[in-house]
Amino acid sequence: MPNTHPCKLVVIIAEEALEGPLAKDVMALGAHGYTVSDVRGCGSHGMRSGVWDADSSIRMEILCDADTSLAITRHVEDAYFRNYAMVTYVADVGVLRPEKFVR
Amino acid sequence: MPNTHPCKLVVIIAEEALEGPLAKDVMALGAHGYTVSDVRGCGSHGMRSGVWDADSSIRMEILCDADTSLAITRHVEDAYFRNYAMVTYVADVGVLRPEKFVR
Amino acid sequence: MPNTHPCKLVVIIAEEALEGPLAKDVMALGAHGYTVSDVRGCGSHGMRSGVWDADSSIRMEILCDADTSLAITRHVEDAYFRNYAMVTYVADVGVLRPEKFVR
Amino acid sequence: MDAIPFFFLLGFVARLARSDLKLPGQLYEALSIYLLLAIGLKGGMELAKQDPLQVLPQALAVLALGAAIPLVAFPILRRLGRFDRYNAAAIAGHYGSVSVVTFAVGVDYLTARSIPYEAYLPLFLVLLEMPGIVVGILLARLGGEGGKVRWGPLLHEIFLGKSMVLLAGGLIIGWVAGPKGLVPLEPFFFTLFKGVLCLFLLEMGLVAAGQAGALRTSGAFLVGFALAMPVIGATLGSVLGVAIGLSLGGTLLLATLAASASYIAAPAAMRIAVPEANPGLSITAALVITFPFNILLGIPLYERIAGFIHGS
Amino acid sequence: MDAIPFFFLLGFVARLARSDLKLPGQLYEALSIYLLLAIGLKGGMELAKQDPLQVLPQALAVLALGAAIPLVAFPILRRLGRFDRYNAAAIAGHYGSVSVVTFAVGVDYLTARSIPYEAYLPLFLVLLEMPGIVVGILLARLGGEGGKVRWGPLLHEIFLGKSMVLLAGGLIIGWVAGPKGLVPLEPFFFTLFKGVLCLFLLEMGLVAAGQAGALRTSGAFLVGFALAMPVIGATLGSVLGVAIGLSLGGTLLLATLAASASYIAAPAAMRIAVPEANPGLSITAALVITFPFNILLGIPLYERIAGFIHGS
Amino acid sequence: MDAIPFFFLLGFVARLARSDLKLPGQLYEALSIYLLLAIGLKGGMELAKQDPLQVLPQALAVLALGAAIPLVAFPILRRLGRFDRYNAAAIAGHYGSVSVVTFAVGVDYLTARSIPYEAYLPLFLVLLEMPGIVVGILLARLGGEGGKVRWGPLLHEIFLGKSMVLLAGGLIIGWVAGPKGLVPLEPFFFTLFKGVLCLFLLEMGLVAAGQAGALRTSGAFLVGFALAMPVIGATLGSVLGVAIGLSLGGTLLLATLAASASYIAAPAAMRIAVPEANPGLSITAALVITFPFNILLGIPLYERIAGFIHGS
Ligand SMILES: Nc1ncnc2c1ncn2[C@@H]1O[C@H](COP(=O)(O)O)[C@@H](O)[C@H]1O
Ligand SMILES: Nc1ncnc2c1ncn2[C@@H]1O[C@H](COP(=O)(O)O)[C@@H](O)[C@H]1O
Ligand SMILES: Nc1ncnc2c1ncn2[C@@H]1O[C@H](COP(=O)(O)O)[C@@H](O)[C@H]1O
Ligand code: NA
Ligand code: NA
Ligand code: NA
Repeated sequence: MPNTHPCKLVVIIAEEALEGPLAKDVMALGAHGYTVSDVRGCGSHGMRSGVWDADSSIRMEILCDADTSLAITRHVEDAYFRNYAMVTYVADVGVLRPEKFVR
Repeated sequence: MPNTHPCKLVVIIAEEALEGPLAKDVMALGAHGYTVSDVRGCGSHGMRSGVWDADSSIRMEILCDADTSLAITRHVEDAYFRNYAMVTYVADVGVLRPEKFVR
Repeated sequence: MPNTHPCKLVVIIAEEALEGPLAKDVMALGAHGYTVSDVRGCGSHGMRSGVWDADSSIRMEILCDADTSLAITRHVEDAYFRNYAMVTYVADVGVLRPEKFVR
Repeated sequence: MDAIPFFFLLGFVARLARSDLKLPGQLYEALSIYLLLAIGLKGGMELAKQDPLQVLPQALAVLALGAAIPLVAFPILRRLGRFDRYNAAAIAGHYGSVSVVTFAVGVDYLTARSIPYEAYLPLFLVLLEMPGIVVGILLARLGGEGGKVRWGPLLHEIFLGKSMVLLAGGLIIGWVAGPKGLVPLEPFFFTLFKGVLCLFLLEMGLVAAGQAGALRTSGAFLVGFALAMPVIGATLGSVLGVAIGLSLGGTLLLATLAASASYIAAPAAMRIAVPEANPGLSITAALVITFPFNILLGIPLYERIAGFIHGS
Repeated sequence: MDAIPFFFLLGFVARLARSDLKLPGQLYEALSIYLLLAIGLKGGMELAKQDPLQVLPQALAVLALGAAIPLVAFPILRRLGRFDRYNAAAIAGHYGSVSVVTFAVGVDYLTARSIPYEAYLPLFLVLLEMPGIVVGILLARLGGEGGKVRWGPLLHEIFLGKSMVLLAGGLIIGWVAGPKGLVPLEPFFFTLFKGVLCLFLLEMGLVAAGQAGALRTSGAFLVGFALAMPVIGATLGSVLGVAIGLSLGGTLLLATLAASASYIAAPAAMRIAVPEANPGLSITAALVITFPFNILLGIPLYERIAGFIHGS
Repeated sequence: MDAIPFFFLLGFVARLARSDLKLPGQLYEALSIYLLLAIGLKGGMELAKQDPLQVLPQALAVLALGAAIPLVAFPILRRLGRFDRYNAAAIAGHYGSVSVVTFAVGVDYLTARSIPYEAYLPLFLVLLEMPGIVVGILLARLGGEGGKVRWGPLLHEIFLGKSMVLLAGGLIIGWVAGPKGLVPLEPFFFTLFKGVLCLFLLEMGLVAAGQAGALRTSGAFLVGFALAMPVIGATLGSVLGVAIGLSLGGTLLLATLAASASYIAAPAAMRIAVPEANPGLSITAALVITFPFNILLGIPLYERIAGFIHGS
């Protein structure tokens, strides 16, 4: 019998400059937490090799309920997609202790 | 025709102090491997900014079969949830070379 | 109403020596981008603790359409599985701005 | 021969030849923290020997210079370069601010030639860090359709950005501790300085060459601008240096500061305050063209300019 | 004026003002590895000049001091502070162990004032690293419902923890190599020491201020404890220092060690051995209050205490 | 006593005892960048004092030595060790190339004993970096079923690999800048060298012990080979050293180079060029056995060998 409960996982890969603003935004939109790591990569804005500040990217993952995931992805779309190098995806996962992640 | 086979992906985000114990545990519970990265983040135990030892977190991901994933999540629940900052989720993925991941 | 569109997420965990070749390959096979982070871990080739070059691993994730994901996993299987420490898995996710990821 | 510029060239050539050499990201950060602190400390220590009332008018004039440079650059970029308001303003802001490493190479140039200069010049470096950026942002925001500058986060970014805190913090510590208090820190912060600078220049070479690909898309005008603007800046800096009574060495350093363009503080601030601007343009100009131009050819040229204006 | 405490203040103020300045995580680790090794080497080198039979009784007394301090702290935390057994024991263990950087600032204080001290005092630092932690864990485990201490992993954590290996390893290498063998290592490990210490203190200021938010929830008692306990510790340390015949400088250093609380070895060990304790409480006390108190105000105060006890 | 080998032992023992001590990955990289650059600079500086025409024939002979060593090692591994073509070739290539840190320990050995040597020997280190690797790859590829060496990426890996760029780049900068140009870089690159080397050896000890588990599966033959091959290499190196007219110290250093096996450049190149080979085997041999053997016992032994051949 599985001990996990359905939950959304939102992953945002973006310029390092957005780490602070994104952290603030996702918490304000109802997330109860987030996890960030340093990454490098390549996309439509070219190579981001992560060696120095302006060239570094972060990967933020947020476990949250469906409504919050919708709010986060909509906000990110509106506020940042036009001007920043970033991609966002959402996955269905199962979490333990679901009460930690619902609004 | 897809070349992947169903598999579970267990992700554990936890205090850095647990990296050693968790690695031992998941192998003992039947996993054949794991992957770890350094992360920072925020949750019910507050900010963990990853600048110094007591403030650092890790993200461990384990590909395994359903039974092992259940064993791992149950063990983690019992052994660590009460006293440590951590979250755990499970996703369904498709792996190549499935024989690498079943018990 | 969800704002995401189905997409494949291919994750490759491999020896650091393969970062360059893999990046080249996935772009040649039709991906429009990729994201890389440094990881450590353990598997059938033993412990890879990430302290020095020969002992380091990377985790590459690629958002792409189903055909590309098939092409990537097949290529990786043929070109690298026999001789290198690596694992690969594929997940179904939902992306914003799907046009960024289709061939 | 002076070894310093060769480290930049080594990095530049290695990356162009697609060597896999790369300095770890955290080493880059560590080196830049060290350089900023060390320059601040040095300047503060020298400032402690100075009469503040004598330096004050000079400081005000230098602040004005920082604000003036983007006002010169902006119309050039807008009219001649046909950049949109955002990109013109962002690039102008980068040239209004300064490059710490260019300054350090300038100091090294003077030291190697035993040309004296006012030792408190790092103070001017600190002062020039921000006004150019503020003016750049104003140029982007005022008069445009938006016009709504969110000053709170902006001033925060400017005054509490990494480089400002380290430079100004070092300056204040150096000033409070004074030459005697800094004696035990000398081996670490001063004796090693030039070696660390070499390592940093190696990294800058790698980074600059890594961005060089953007040259293809940036257009010939930007290249021309990134070569001409430093000379304009250096001339303005020289004139001001002479006007406020600096020595030849001090004038050259002020010219070098005015000629340099920021690639640490400015990109970070612009990314938040003027996100509409394409960061690739400013960075290509400031880092790929102006920076190497300054450290390889510019400084000797500015010595002539400063000498000429000083003499006349 | 001595520059060292200002670096801590710079970091502290920068973080409180929410500057984005942060030292890379691996730099923090690298600096702490350097400091631990360098202190160990220094102590070992001086130990090589000593008669072991003379130092041995002193060493035993110092070990006892480390075990005694948590026994003093525990009832205060339990009775007056009304902490549960686990938290009281964990906090007591932190104060039984020591802070390497506080020790280094104490040495710097003496050096700046040319006050002599027994140069082998780093040995006592190594000896004080662990007994306090062991006693803290025993206090948590014995008499409680559990009572089952898993000694294997615990002793491993204590004797083979990072700081112990570097301090003790450095001590042994310094002792074996002796002053002559260390001459070629002097520029790196000794001459640069104070500069590296400054950088580390900058980081400590950032970290401490980053944890300061926890003060709001930690309660007034903990703040009072974190101010009073160092003074109690310093008094005990001074009494012992005089009793075992240390000089005034040596007594001050032993007092400083006793006053200091661990924030490297103890948190790591407690997290594994007493997971029921809230690490936020110990770290707030040890790092946010006691550490700045010691380096800014404590050490001069302990000089008086040590002087008073020495004189009487 | 010389402190340097103790740092290796400290790391080795700490890891065997399963201490959690570990140097941050980027520190390891930073230290190796520093060491490679510093050795290159030193060699280049000394080369600037030399007559190139005199060094040229020596250099050619040294290149030939690098190519010869894998040709000696390969049949031993293939016939006696019964390794397959790929593994035999890869291991042989590691022994054809060199270990920078072993060289540095050798230099330290001479310096501590005031034995003079040709100061331009780092040039030979640079020259020995690659031919062994190339020959190793040829041994794997030619005559095998594949036979198709993709020379483009391979030569790229060899000539533009990290260690080659830093060593050769440092050499050229040192040569161009000359002794006078390097004076301001001395405190950073030369005075600190030995301290940094100690830190690196600590790390090497940790890494080597971390790989020691592989010994169990690697078989006794490999252990024997990893002990015998350095002695064979040292003998070849000594003979060549005498033949090309090196001093005793220079002969010892060339012997040490020939005895050493690469664990930076070779593993990276082999992983791309001979992926069929199991990297665990080469690394166990080169790093877990040969490296400690060389720095702890080998160098004094090679002094005798070199002395014997020199005398005869
Ligand atoms: N198809 C993709 N798969 C994975 N990561 C991507 C992809 N496209 C972009 N990224 C990541 O997102 C960053 C910004 O993307 P872009 O805005 O397309 O330049 C890149 O630097 C990559 O790290
Ligand atoms: N909702 C969430 N989404 C993603 N990561 C989380 C979330 N909540 C907590 N975490 C991560 O798990 C760590 C421990 O969580 P917690 O026990 O809630 O403090 C945090 O520091 C985060 O890195
Ligand atoms: N079951 C697993 N779950 C997660 N990561 C794994 C697993 N097996 C292997 N890995 C990762 O893939 C790398 C290479 O695996 P292997 O080829 O099995 O040695 C390891 O070092 C791990 O980082
Ligand atoms: Na400027
Ligand atoms: Na104490
Ligand atoms: Na060799």
